[in-house]
Amino acid sequence: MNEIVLRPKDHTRVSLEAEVITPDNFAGKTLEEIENMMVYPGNRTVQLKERFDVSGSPCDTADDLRIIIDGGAPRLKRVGEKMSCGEIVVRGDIDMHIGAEMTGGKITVEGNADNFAGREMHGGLIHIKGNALNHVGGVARGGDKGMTGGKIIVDGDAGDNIGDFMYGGVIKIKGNVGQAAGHNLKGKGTIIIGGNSWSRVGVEAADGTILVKGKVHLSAASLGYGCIGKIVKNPELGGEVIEGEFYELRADMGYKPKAGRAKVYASVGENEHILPGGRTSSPRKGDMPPGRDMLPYLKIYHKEMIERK
Amino acid sequence: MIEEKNNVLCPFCGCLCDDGVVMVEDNKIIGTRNLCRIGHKKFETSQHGRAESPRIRKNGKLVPVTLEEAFDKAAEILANAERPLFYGWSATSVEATQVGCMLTEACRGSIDCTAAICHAPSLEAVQDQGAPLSTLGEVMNRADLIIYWGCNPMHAHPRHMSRYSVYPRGFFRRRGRKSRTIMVIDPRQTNTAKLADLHIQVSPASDHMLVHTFREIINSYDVTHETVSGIPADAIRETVEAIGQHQWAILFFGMGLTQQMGKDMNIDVAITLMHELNKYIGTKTTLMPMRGHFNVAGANITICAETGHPFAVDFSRGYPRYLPGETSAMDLLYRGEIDAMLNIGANPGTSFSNRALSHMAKIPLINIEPHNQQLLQLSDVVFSPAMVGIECEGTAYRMDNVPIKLRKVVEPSENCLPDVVILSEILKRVNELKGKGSWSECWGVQEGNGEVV
Amino acid sequence: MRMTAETELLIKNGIVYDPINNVDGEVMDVCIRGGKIVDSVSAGAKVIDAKGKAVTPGKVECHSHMVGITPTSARILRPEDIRTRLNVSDGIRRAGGGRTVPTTWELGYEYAKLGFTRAYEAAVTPLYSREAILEFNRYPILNKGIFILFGNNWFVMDYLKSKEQDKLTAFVSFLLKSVGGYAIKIVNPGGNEAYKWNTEWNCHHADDPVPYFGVTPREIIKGLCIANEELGLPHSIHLHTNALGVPGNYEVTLDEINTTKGIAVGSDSGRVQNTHITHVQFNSFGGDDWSTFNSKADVIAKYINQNDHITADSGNVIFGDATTMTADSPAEWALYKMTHNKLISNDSEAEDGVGILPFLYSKKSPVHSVMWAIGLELELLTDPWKMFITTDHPNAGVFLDYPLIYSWLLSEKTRMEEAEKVHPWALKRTGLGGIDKEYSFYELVIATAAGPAKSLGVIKQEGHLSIGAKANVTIWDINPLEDDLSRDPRTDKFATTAYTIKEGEVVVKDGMVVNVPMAPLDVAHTHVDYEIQKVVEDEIKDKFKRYYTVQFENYIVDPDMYLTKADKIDVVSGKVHFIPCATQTEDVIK
Amino acid sequence: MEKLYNLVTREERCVGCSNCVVVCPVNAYNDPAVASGKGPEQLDKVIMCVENGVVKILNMELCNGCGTCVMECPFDAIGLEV
Repeated sequence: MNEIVLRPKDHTRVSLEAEVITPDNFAGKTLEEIENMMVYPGNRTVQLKERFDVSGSPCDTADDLRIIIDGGAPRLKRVGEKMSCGEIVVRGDIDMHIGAEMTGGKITVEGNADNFAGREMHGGLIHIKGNALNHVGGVARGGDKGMTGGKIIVDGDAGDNIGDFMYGGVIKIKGNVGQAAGHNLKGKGTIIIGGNSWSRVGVEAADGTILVKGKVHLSAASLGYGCIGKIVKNPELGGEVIEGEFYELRADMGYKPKAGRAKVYASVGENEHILPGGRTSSPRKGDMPPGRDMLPYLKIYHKEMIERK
Repeated sequence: MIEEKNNVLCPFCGCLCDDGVVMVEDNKIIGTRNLCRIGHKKFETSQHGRAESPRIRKNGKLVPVTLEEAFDKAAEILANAERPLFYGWSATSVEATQVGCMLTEACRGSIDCTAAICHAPSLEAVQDQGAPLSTLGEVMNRADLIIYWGCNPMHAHPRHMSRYSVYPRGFFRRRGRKSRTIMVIDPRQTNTAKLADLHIQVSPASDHMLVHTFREIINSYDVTHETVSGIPADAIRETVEAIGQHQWAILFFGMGLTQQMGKDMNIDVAITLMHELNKYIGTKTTLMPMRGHFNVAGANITICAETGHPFAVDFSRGYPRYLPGETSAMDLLYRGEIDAMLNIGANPGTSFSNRALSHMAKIPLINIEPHNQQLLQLSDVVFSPAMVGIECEGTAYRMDNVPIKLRKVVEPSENCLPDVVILSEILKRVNELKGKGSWSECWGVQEGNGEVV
Repeated sequence: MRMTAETELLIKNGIVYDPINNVDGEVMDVCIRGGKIVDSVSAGAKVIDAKGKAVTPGKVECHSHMVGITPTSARILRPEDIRTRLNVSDGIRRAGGGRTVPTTWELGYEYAKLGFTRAYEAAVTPLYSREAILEFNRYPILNKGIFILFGNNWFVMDYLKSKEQDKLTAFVSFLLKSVGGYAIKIVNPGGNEAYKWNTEWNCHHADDPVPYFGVTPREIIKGLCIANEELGLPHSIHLHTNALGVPGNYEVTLDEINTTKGIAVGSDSGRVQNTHITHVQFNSFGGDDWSTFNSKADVIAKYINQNDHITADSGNVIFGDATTMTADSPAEWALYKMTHNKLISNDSEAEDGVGILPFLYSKKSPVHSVMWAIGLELELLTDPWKMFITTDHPNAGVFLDYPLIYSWLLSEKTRMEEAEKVHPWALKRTGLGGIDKEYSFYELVIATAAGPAKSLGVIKQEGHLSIGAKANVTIWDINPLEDDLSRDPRTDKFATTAYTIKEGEVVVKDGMVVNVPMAPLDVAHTHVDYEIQKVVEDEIKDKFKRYYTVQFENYIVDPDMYLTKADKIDVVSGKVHFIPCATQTEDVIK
Repeated sequence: MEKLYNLVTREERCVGCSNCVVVCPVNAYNDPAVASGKGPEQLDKVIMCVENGVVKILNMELCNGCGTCVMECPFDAIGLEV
C-alpha cells in the first residue's frame, strides 16, 4: 500500500476546501504535480505545498494508494469527496463534508469530524473514532436523496439529523445521538445507535429501521403512541445480530405513498416511559429534558469549540 | 403650515400597513394617524439622534469623516477580506439588496439576511414540503377560521388582527369578527389569547407532539395516550372536528414554532398537516409565516432572484452555494471564519449570540445604520443613510410577499445618502481595487459541469 | 462598444432567411447602422464575414415563466436545481446557474446564446407585477413584456355577470396601463376561483359556472376577447384552456377556441389571429382515462389549419427533470395527489392563483411518451405560421434543450431513434409513426422568429430583415444549402449562435456573452373614452377600499420608478404607435 | 336628551391596534374604509381613530354605548363610564 503523507502547517481559522485530496486525484501523479494542486481557503487560491508538507511514494493505481493526513486538520473541508477507491487516514480532527458523495474506498478519522460527514454517500466505509456533529450521512438542503449506500461507523457521540433523507446503507453510532435521527428516512437505510437518542427519532420516516439501545426521549407522538406491536429478541440488522430485547415501534406514519413501514426498535430496559400512560406524558413535562442537564449534542459542541481555538 | 401625506407605508413590521397619514411641517414629522404605536414611534423618532456624516474609528473613537474617505475605507476593507460577510438587508429597500448581491459577488463573500435567526426554518421546511400559501386579502375575504400558533400579533404586529385577519368585513365574511372563529395555540395566556374563541394552552416545547396528534386523528389512527403535550386527547379530537366544520382556515405561525427545539421539523410537520387538511377534511387551509421586519420577505425574494437561493449564500468559490449549517451567518461567525463584515438594515447587537459578537469585535465591521444602536461600539466604519420609507423611496415586500412601493415623507439631511447610493459607491471602488479582471480568472470551474456543490 | 448613431456593421454574403419577405436562403449582404437595418453602409463599417453561414432574424420566445412571484417561489422551493448547473462570474457574465429555474441574469445570457432577442413572461398576477418588473429590470439583453392574468379576476367576472362589456373594456385598459402589462392572459378561466374555495373544485368545461359569480368560462373568454379587440391591443388574448392535463380534454379545447371564431381583429399590429392558445400539447389529450389515453393532435391541428383566428404554441415535452409552475392550481393539485412531490400553491386576493411542483418526465412512462409524441405531431401537422415551438419553460421542459426539439423536427431519422427508446405507446397511441414530414430550415425560422413576432404584434419593428427594422440578427454556423440537416440535425450548432446581434450590437460571439446591454420592457397603453373610464375608475376605487388590503394609490405601479426603461406602445383607435423609452439602452452598473 | 354614559380612554395602555376603531358598528356603517380594516377617511363621521399611536375620541355624540370596543380591547385601554 503506497502512502502519501500530508503534514498540515500554519492552518488559519478560515476553512480550507480541499476536494482534490482523494486517491483518485493523486493516482498516477508525481509529488511535484500533487504539490502544485489547488486548494481554496476562503476566496483565495493556494497551492497544496503552501499548506501541507507532502512526502511519500506516489503510485499509479488509486486503489492501493493511502493518503495520510498526519496531525489534526480541524479546518480542512471536503477531504475524500467523490472518491471511488483507495484509503484516507486522518490522524486528528477533520472539518465538514469528509467523504461526501463517495462511491468506494475507506476513510478513517482518528479525531472528531464536523457536520455533513459522509453526505450523500453511495458506497465505501467511513470510520470516525471520535465524535461527529450533525447531518452524518445527510443530504444537501433541498435534495430528496441522502445517503444511498456504504457504511459509517462513529465511535463517539453524534449530533442531530443523522441520516436524513437516507435511501440505503448503514450508520452505526456507538455513543449518544442528538434529535431527529433518521429524519425523512425514505429507503432501506439502517441506523444503529448504541447510546441514548434525543427526541423526534424517525420523524416523517417512510421506510427503513432505526435501533436505539439506550433511552429514547419522547417527542414524535406517533412513536410514543404507535402500536407497540411486539417485543423482538436479537433483531438482525445491518448484517449483524444485536442482542437484547427491543420494543418494535411504528415510526411516523407519514402519508407518503409507501409510508408507515419504518420501524424503530427501542430497548425494553430503558424505555418503559414510551408505553401508554408512561411517565413523560404528564402535562408539565412534555418534551423538556427531565433535568436541566446538558443536552447530549450541546456537550459535543462545547468540547469541539473549546479545543478548536 | 402642516402638510398631511396620505397612503404612507409604515416601515417597521411585516404588516406593512399602507394607509398611514403623516403630518409634516417644514421637513419635521409632527404626528401620524392610523399607524400603531410602533409605527408612530418609528416616524416620530426617525429624525432624533441622527449622525450628520459617516464616522471611522480612529484609535478607539468614532471620528466624523467625509463621504469619500468613508467609501474608500469600506471598499478597502471588503476588497482585501478573505471571507467577508454581508448581513442584514431586512430593513432596507429591495433595490439596495440587488446592489448588495453584486457587491457580495464582487468581493466573493457570503450574504445572509435576518431570516437566519427568524424564519429560516420556515424556508427550509418549504424546501422539504412546499406550502399552501395565500395573500392577506384572501384571509380577509374568505377565512372563517384563524389559527395563531406560537405568535402574539397583539404585541408584534398590532394592526394585523384589525387590518387583515379578524375584524375586517370581507366579501364573503360580511359580519367581520362574528363570522370568524379565532384559535390561539400558545403556552402563555397572551393578549391575543384573550381575544380568541379557543385557547389551547400547550405545554412548552411540545408543539411537535401536538401537530403529530392532529395528523394521527386525520389519518384515522387512534391516540393511545389520554393527554398529549398537556392537552386531553378528546379535546384534540373535538378541535379537529371543529376545524372540519369551517370552509376556509389560515394558520399564522411565528417564533413559537420556528425557534423551538426541532426548528424546521416543527414547520415541516405543520405544512404536512395543512396538505392533509386540504386533502382529507376538505377545509381549504393555507399557511403564512408572520415575518418580523418590514422587508425580510423582500430580502429573501431578491437574494433568491439574484443568486438562486433565499439566504445564507456563499460566493467564495465564485458561484452561489447554499448550505445552512455551513454557509449561514451564525455558522461562519460561530466558527470564527469571517474576517470582515458589512451590516445593513439589521441590529445584530441585540440578536446575535455572545460568541458571535465576541468574534465580530475582533474583525473590521462596516455598519450602515441611521441611529445609535448597540452595534456601534463594535463597528469601524459607520454610514448614516437616509431611512428607507421615510427619507427615500424603495420597494418592500409584505409578509405575504406582495411588493409595495415605500413613499418619501421628509427630505434627508445633506450628508445622508440612500442605501442604494452608498452600496453602489462601495461597489465601484471595490471593482477598481480588485481590478476589472481580477474575478475573471475562472477558478477551474467551467460552465455547465454540475458536479460541484 | 456603445451603440451610437453612426456605428455601422456589414454582414457579408450570408445565407439570409427572412420569411416575412419570403427570402428563402439567398446569399446577400445585410447592412446595419444605428441599430436599424439600412440599405447601404460606408466603407468604414465593421465587417462580419458570414460566408456559408445562415443569417436569420432574432428569435422570439412567446411563452416562458422567467420572472415574478411564480419562478422566484420555485427558486426558493428548489435549491437542488441550481446545483445541477453552476457558472462562475467571468467579469462580463454574473455568477449564477440553475437548469429549470435559473437566476434572472442567467436566463438573459442563455436565451441570447440560443439566438433569442425578445421574450415574454407568461403569467403574472397584477398584484405581484411590481416584482416581475423589478426582476425584468435585472434581465439582460432581451426585449421583454408581461402577460397579465385576467381569467379569474373579480372585476372581470362582476362586469361579465352584469353584462357590461364596455365597462369590462375600460377596466382591462386601466389594469394593463397601471401595472405595466403587455397582453391579456387567461388561465383556466373560473377554475382558479373555484379552487380557492376547495382544492377539489374546478371548472371542468366551457359551461361549468364559477361558484358565487355564476359566470361560465365561455363568457369569460368571449368577453375578454371582445375587450382585447375593442382596445386593439398588439397581441391577442393568450388562452390556457380549462381541464389541462386531463384525458379527453381535446373537446373542451375545441369548444373554447370555437367561441371566439367570429370576432374581428381590431388592431393593425400585423397579427391575424384573435386568440392564441398556449402549450396546446397539454390540451390535446384523447381517451376517457389514463388506460385509454391517446393523442388527438391531428383533430386539433386540422382545426387550427382551417381557421385563421387561431395561433398556438406547442409546449413540447422533453424527458428529464422539470418544474411545473402554472396559475392553474387545480391541475397542480391533481399532480400533487399523483406524485406527492413538494407543492407550493399561492392564491392572491380577488385575482389568480399559482401552483408549483417538481416533476420528472421519464422515458419508461407510457403517458409521458405519448405527451412527447403529441407535441411533435402538433408541430408537424400544423402550418408553421400558426404553431410556434416552445416547451412552456419549465413546465414541459427547459428552454436550454430547444436544439433537441429542432433535431426531432428537422430529421425523421433522429425522431424515430428517440421513439424507439421511449415507451411503445408513443407510436401506438399517436400518429407520429405515420408522419414523414421534415421541417426545412426556412420553416424552422418561421416557427421560432417570424411567426411569434407576427402573432405578438411586434412585426412592425422586428422579426424580419427589411429596411428600417430593428437590427436583431442571429448568424448560425450552419449552411442549410449544403448540410443535409435531415441526416445530421447538428444539435450542437443550434445550441449557440455564431453571432447574436441585438440592435446593431454584437452581444454573443461563438457562444460567449461579450456585451450586456439592458433592453426596455414593453407596456401597452390603450385609450377608452373618458366618461366610461371615469365611471369604472370610481367603481374600482370603491371595490379596492372594501375588498383589497392594498390601497388603490399603492396598487398602481409608479412609472418613473419602475418603468424607466419601458417602451410605450400607444394604441389609438386600433393604430399602434411605438414610443421608445426616454433613456438610451445604457449599460447596467458594472 | 343628555347621554347617560361616556367613552373613556387610557392612552398609557393603548397599543394603537385600532381593534376598537374597526369593530365599532357605527364607524363601520359610516365609513366603508373602516369596515374593511383601513384607517378612517371621513374623520367627522367616525367616533374614534388612532392618532400618534394611541386611540383618540373624535365625535362622542355618535356613540350609542353598545360596548363592543370595550370587549375587543385586550389592554382595556377604552371603557364606558356612567
